[in-house]
Amino acid sequence: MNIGILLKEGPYNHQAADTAFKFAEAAIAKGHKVDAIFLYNDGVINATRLGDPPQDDRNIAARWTELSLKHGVEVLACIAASKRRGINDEVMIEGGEITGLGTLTDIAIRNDRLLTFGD
Amino acid sequence: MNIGILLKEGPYNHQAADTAFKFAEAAIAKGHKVDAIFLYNDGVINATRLGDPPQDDRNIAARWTELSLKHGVEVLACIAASKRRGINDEVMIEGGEITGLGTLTDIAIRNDRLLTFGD
Amino acid sequence: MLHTINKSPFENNTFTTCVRFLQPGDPVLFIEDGVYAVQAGNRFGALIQSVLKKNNPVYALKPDLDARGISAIAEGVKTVDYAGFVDLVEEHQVSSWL
Amino acid sequence: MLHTINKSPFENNTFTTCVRFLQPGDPVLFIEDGVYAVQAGNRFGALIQSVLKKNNPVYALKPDLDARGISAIAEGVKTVDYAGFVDLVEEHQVSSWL
Amino acid sequence: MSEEQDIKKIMHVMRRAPHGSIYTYEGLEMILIMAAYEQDLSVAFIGDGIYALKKDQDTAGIGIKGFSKTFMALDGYDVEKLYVDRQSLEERGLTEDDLVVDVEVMDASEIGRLMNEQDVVIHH
Amino acid sequence: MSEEQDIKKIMHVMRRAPHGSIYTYEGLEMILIMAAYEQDLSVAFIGDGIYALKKDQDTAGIGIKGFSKTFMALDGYDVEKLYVDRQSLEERGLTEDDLVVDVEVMDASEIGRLMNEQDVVIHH
Repeated sequence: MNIGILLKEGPYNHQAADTAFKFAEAAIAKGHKVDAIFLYNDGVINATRLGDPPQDDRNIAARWTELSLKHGVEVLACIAASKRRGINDEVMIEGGEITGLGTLTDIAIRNDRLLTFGD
Repeated sequence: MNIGILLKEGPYNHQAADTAFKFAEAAIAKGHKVDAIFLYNDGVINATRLGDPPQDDRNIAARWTELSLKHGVEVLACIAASKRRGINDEVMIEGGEITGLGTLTDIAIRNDRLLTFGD
Repeated sequence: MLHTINKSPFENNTFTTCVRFLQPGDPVLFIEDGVYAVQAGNRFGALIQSVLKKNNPVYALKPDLDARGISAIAEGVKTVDYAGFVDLVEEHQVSSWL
Repeated sequence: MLHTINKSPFENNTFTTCVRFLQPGDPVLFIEDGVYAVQAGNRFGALIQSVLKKNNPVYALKPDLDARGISAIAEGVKTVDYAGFVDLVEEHQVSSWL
Repeated sequence: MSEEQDIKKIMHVMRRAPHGSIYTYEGLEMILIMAAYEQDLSVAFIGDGIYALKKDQDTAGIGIKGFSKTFMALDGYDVEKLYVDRQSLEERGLTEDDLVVDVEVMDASEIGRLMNEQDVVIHH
Repeated sequence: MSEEQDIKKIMHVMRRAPHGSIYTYEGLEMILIMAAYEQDLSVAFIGDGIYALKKDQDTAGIGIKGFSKTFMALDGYDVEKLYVDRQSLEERGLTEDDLVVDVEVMDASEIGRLMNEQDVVIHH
């Protein structure tokens, strides 16, 4: 099964980013392909590499980089949503990319499932 | 009357930043002192200067800079909350500053009112 | 104490919760999506009237009403602009029910 | 279609709204703060039972239950882990009621 | 495989009031882009989502750009399936005449049936 | 003016469930810092806010650090006024025994009266 994920909230403030990651991890472990994680609304804040969470906490940005580099998951931030919230190529995490909503449409079309996580 | 403001949501995604600004503007127009706007939770995202909203939309970051430079309002982002969300001195708006929750306590103590805006 | 409510009562229980804690005479100010509570003819009319009857003045922020196309509001509810919001804050400490 | 609900039913009406749109046989999965709906002995027990009676299987995400200290859950509700969540998604398209 | 099979049924579900948060507005931006891809799009308005369609919204006072009229543009993009939940409308004291666009007012069970047929459902 | 007059009554109101969002956790961080300033602090748990105090929370599975036990540290910071709304507790099928700390269970009218005496009220 090929899966796309739409993530609509930023890291730490809501559990959405955690649930999306745990779901993606479990899907990959079961042999499914997680095609892409598309960041929308405040979700684009997941794409900054400037985050510096406490040592004893999870590092959510690092999780996305890992999914991208190790498992070939495209991590994509919507450009219009990113611009509103100060996310751009300057601060982009490794493995992440800015793109448009057309790409989300492609993701919706080419995958068997599109799951949404948010608030 | 001396007023402190606590802002708990980021710009554009929720109306809180708009209402806080409109309230501050009206208070200043009536001769009150707006002492500080303290950014907490996702509110710290108000402090990035990398935002680039559409031309025909309001520029929320510019509003905070204006309040700071023109009206002496301290615009302060909580350091712990900022670190989680990728806000630091590198991206800080003009007139904004990173500080700790002790400063919020001082603001609560030294002002006649502390108003909260959020989701 | 001034109580502000910024959530639509149709989706979120903030208004009904706040009412339980209100002290006699305390004003309530609806802002942002909270203003849907005072639209005339909706199912929160009775709750608004019961609040008014306990001598709690009820206000709604006019710019937020206008933004949402709400012109007819429940009887007894007053509107204020941002300057009027500041006036209420001059008179009262504030509890913002987020 | 699998319906997921991630909001506490005590503060937000997502669950009661979702129920109105449920088709017979559609499974419901509570995740995140949504899992409070299935805690045994709370006031949503009757609604959960009515959903089950219409042949809609009800699931709750076990890691979210554990995180919130919920061990006793309403009769008839099944728990799944993230792998079980993936299994449900294999079987159904998804409507995530945010 | 025919071309037909590549057309997906995608439903956008508007559930939040406008202006208090950006979800409905950014949701509408998403719909406008998706409309160019010739998929089978529909938009359902449930709960506070119907408030986005309310006539006579004037956002000048809150300093936020209004967007209710953008829903009128959907027709030009061939997004014609606009469903409104009857109960949501009624309990808000609104009627079809209060809305900026023509919609189909339906019972929840009927919208639920349509939701059930979708390949993709996105709640905003 | 006596020193006394500089002591402010500050009430923190916990209203959200833990883990689904960060508000209660970051609220607790705020309380711990404020506790060092020798003000008159109190914490009210209303609605889903009481869930933060639920015993036996094990967050290992969701990969988020738990913090319910941090409430037990409040006593050491002289934050002893912990109020829980009786109705919120009852309608969730919980009792005082389900909570990690000793609290005063009160009627809403009584918590409302205390709220009314505050100089500052912060909802989290």
